[in-house]
Amino acid sequence: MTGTSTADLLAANLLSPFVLAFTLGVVAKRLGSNLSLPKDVYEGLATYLLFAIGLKGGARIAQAPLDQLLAPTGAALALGLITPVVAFAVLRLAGRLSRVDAGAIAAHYGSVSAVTFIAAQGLVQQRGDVAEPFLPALLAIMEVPGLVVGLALGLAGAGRGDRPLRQVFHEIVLGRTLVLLLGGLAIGAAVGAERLAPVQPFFEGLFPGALTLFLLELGVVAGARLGDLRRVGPFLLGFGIVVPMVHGVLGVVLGSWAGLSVGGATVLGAMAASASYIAAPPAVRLALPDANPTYYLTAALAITFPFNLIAGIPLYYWTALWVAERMT
Amino acid sequence: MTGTSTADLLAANLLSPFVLAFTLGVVAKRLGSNLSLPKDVYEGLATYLLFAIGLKGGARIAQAPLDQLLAPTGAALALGLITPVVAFAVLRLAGRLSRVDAGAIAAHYGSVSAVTFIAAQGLVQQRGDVAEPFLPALLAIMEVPGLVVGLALGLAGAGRGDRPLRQVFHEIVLGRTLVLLLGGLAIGAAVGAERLAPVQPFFEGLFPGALTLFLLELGVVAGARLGDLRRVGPFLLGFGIVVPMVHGVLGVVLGSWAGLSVGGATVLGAMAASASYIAAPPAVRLALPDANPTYYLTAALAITFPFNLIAGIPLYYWTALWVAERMT
Amino acid sequence: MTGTSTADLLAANLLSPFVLAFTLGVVAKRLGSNLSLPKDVYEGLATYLLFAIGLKGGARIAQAPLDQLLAPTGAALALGLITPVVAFAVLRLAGRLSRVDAGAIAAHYGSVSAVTFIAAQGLVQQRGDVAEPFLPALLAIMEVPGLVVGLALGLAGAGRGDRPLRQVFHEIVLGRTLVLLLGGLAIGAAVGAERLAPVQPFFEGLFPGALTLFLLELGVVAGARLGDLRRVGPFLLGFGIVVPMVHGVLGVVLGSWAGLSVGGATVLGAMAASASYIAAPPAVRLALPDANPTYYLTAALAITFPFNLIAGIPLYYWTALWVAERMT
Amino acid sequence: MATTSLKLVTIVAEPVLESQLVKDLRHLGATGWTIVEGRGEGSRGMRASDLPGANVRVETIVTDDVADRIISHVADRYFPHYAVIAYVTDVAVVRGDKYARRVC
Amino acid sequence: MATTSLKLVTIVAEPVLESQLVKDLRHLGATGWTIVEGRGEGSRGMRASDLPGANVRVETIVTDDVADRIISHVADRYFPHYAVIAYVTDVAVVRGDKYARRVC
Amino acid sequence: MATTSLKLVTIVAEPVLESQLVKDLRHLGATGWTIVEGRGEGSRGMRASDLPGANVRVETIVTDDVADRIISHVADRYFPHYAVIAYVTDVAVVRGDKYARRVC
Ligand SMILES: Nc1ncnc2c1ncn2[C@@H]1O[C@H](COP(=O)(O)O)[C@@H](O)[C@H]1O
Ligand SMILES: Nc1ncnc2c1ncn2[C@@H]1O[C@H](COP(=O)(O)O)[C@@H](O)[C@H]1O
Ligand SMILES: Nc1ncnc2c1ncn2[C@@H]1O[C@H](COP(=O)(O)O)[C@@H](O)[C@H]1O
Ligand code: NA
Ligand code: NA
Ligand code: NA
Repeated sequence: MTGTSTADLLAANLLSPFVLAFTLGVVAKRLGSNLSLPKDVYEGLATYLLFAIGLKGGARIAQAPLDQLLAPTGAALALGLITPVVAFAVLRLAGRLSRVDAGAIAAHYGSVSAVTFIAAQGLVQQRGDVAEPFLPALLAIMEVPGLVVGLALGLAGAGRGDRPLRQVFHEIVLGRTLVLLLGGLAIGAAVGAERLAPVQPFFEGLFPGALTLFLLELGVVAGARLGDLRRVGPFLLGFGIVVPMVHGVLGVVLGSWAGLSVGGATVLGAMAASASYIAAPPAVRLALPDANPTYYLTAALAITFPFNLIAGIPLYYWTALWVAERMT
Repeated sequence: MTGTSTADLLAANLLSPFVLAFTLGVVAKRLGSNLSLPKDVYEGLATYLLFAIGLKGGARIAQAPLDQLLAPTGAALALGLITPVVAFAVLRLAGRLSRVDAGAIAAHYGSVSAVTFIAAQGLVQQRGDVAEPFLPALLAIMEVPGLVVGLALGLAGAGRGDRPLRQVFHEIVLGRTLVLLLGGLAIGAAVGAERLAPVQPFFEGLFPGALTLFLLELGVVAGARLGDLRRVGPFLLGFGIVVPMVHGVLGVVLGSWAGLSVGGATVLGAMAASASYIAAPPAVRLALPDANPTYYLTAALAITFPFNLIAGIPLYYWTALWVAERMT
Repeated sequence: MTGTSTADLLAANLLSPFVLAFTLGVVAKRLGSNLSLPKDVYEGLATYLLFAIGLKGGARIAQAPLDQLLAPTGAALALGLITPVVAFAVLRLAGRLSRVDAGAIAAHYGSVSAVTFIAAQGLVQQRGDVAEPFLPALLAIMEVPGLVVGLALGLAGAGRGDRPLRQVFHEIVLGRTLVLLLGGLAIGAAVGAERLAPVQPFFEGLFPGALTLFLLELGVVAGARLGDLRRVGPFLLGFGIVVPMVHGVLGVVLGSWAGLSVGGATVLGAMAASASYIAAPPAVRLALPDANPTYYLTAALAITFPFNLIAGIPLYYWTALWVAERMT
Repeated sequence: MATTSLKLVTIVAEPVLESQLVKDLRHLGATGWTIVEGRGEGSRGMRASDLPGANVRVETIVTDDVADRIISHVADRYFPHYAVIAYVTDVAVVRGDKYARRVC
Repeated sequence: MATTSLKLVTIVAEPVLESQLVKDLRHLGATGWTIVEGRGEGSRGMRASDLPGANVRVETIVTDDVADRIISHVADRYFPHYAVIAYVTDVAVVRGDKYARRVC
Repeated sequence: MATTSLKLVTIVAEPVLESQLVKDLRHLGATGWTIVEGRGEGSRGMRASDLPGANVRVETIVTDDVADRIISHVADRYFPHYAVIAYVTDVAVVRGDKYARRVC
């Protein structure tokens, strides 16, 4: 790892098509351009990316000895339980936000941004590393408690019963994200790499390009939220950068300790650090309607996502390298 | 062909990404997931698949001596005329369905499911065989009489004149399915394989993967119909499995006898066995509005399509092999 | 270049999948087929094509010495200023059209059809030539004055102030077409060919096929306009063929004189010859609402676009070869 | 501002009927219509569409007698066989002459 | 043509509420509904959607008392927390019995 | 349930006009609007769109005087040049104060 300084990593990451496409989307939106992918294409790309990630993991899962799965599963579960609590505590104590607002934001930071997960896989691959194939399953294992704990913290004492929580639980588990990731994983594992070969020009060959186009649109969406930065104030801005770093480093450390490779620990860290802006918002809207959407959408999409994409993921990778060196 | 038992074929087919993606769609829907491809993407994929199949056939058509076309054309035409009559007779005599309901269902089983056709091409190719390049043209030749005869049987004596029939005829011939298949065929033949090369990464390379994604969504649509299985009763369930087998074996035998290769006979059999659920329903709805859509949609999409995809196509392939052995 | 007669070029061009897919779309529409790509897919393809063209140019731009940029930039600017004036003069003097109608049409012929540009790149590439990588930037440089001059001519004396012109200027510069082309160019240049490699199966490999599908739909749209040919009369029919030829040859000559390669001069000529039917119509509709849309839409989409696709681009290529021979 | 009282007829129907309905409207005297796509459920359940429940919502502003002709026609021709509803609202329009094919 | 006077209740709401709203409508006595997708702005700004401003427009034709029940319910249950509006129009329908679950 | 009588103004227009129309509505006193996309035909045939006939359907609930201002404005500013129609319906809304910028 000699010579792989954080700065090098950052620079390499900044000049990737992913980051620049996202930036183009943000800039175009801020300048007032009408650039935008049609809604159905954006949704279609999201479906494609999630399913492709699942298939890819599935095809390689046979190579992963099953006994290596236990510790990482525990790590993912722990992160899903810890991260929303950390976020909630910071928001209540340092930020003095209301219970519902804090709970709503905590639910976002407890759950996982699938695109951040995918981008982390991309960086790891670019560095010549690989993450363990079963990581999409860990995403599911982290996502569910992460979201539910955040909501529960926001609902506590609200006297609205646990109806919303049960409904939300159902919606997360059967939501598009988990079904595509886990379904793809299962199909990839059942079919095996060889019989998957004919579909790989589609699911593997196109993956980086499709992600670039997707990030262009995500930039447009984030750009639309940037105008709200002033409204959310400096506290949330700091929160949206510092808390992901804490979660990310924690994720890397737990992941390394659980036996994940450098690539796997990086991705686990990115998952912990990320805040969902596709799966979480509707769930939170239903369960905590009195929380202010400007707070959680702006923090997750306009602060934390770009931070992770640009600086966070390289940082987690560097941390994973550093930890790996200390551990051997 | 030693060792290629039906069971082997079935197993290999079951573990294909096509069948499993369809199954994932069905399961996700039945569990209550909101997984679904956006409508425009689904329609775009359908357009792509049909056009790609046409182009591919066209590019190879120069290699097919024209005098080999006559007998298969006759076979396709005969199947288009016979299959709706067989279906109608079974529905009236054994099922005691009303004339309009029987006609509506017969029209579906007379016409051809383009996706079943494509899936059959896929299996044949996977076994290292190839179907004759002019098969997309045979689809058109079978489709038109198949649908029209079914409607005519349903309309007979209804006293509504032949206005609907003429309108429906117009709509089938100029419908998206036939225009894309035949247009693609003509373009592929005019351009030739060599000049088609630059577009082949798109039309050929992506084909299996795009089909996988399409089948995922088709599984969701079929899954939504599965709930109606109880409503249509055991007769239609049996009909949706037995009649396709009869039609399929008939198609294979006629195709082999007309000189088609094992691959070509398999695909012709699958076409005869299949029931359209994209082209037929609107035509039937217009011409036979009093027929119950639950019957024909459930039978075509929730019974016969999965049956053909999972068991039918391997069976027709195995039959084609068997017939080919007997004939030489 | 011995043996590359216009006729050969024409024949080769006619049998390309691009021209034939467009023709299929036109024919299907004229026969009354409902064939049509869904709107979102069509828009998604347009976004993809523009961004891909930009990226491709950007990746190669390092190879273009910057001092070679000056003269072509001047040529593009001159063409953007001259072509709408030529068109306007012909329409007013020879065609006796009203000022607003002439201005509206001139704005279309001053601006650039991105698809014609892309098709010209395709033909050039097919002949084994390459256009300079900075041509997407020239498109932007020609488009803006071309459209604005046409509108100004139509508005002069209308007493509606320059509000519409300023608004339209804003909309063109920030419109999807220029943002994607220039954004792609910048990203391609920043990332460089090597780091762009992972996204190239998507942006480069699929390009010709995606363009084929796009042209199929464009054929459908143009086919819908063909019915208006009778309404616009013989003058506009002649205008839509002759003026592009004049603009195209002028563009080739100016381009060659500015030092562009044969490929580059061909593409510059095609740009000058083309009439926009995606970016121009809404701008014209806003600024010159009393101009008759049937005139400008039919001329641009149903006359000039097919003419350029089928005969114009080969002609400009042949002219560029001829000029190159004379100049050396 | 001076307005004219007219009828807004709204028809919600299965997509397969769209082109026929539009022909009928023109024939019965409507001078224009606006269509949006939607979905719905009613007393008749299933319809012939991959997208169960998809339908089109057709609006047309017409004079009273044309409105009457349209709903009679829809009631006769489509109600018995197809999933269709139709209803009429009073609207006030500017430049009412635009909506009458002839003097009424 | 003989028509019946009924109420058309229109509800414009955030997309996350759609399935719950439809359940509520059925429960309150509506026999059908038509939904189209749209976008909008109102007095409450931001909503929880990647597509800011996306909403669903739900229409249901019902008897007067069902209309009353629906708007009361929407006002109580959704107005305080969600971006929702509801309004009622008079409409004339053919075959009015189709829109009443029981005799009214 | 207590309701307030207000006006629902519906404008069907070419898509290029959408952003300008929304600005106008806000300026004329509307507190909200709902837009759906559709298609249509009217007395003016062709419009400037790849999708011939595409249009936007803008609805806004406003007080009587705002309704009057809106239709006057649309009639003056857009009718002569663009493919646009506008009409007004009576509606009953809950919590009517939501729809008035100031007391009226
Ligand atoms: N009471 C209602 N209110 C609003 N829309 C309705 C109502 N009943 C039916 N519809 C619409 O009309 C279509 C056909 O209804 P039906 O013929 O009752 O199945 C449905 O899909 C709905 O979109
Ligand atoms: N005055 C209005 N006229 C028409 N639609 C409105 C109006 N006010 C609100 N809406 C619609 O109702 C949604 C929610 O409004 P609100 O709760 O005021 O934010 C908006 O997104 C609009 O689609
Ligand atoms: N009588 C009508 N009823 C309903 N919508 C109409 C009517 N006339 C026109 N429209 C709509 O308004 C748009 C513009 O109409 P026009 O200005 O008459 O061309 C059309 O595209 C239709 O969507
Ligand atoms: Na997280
Ligand atoms: Na069949
Ligand atoms: Na031009």
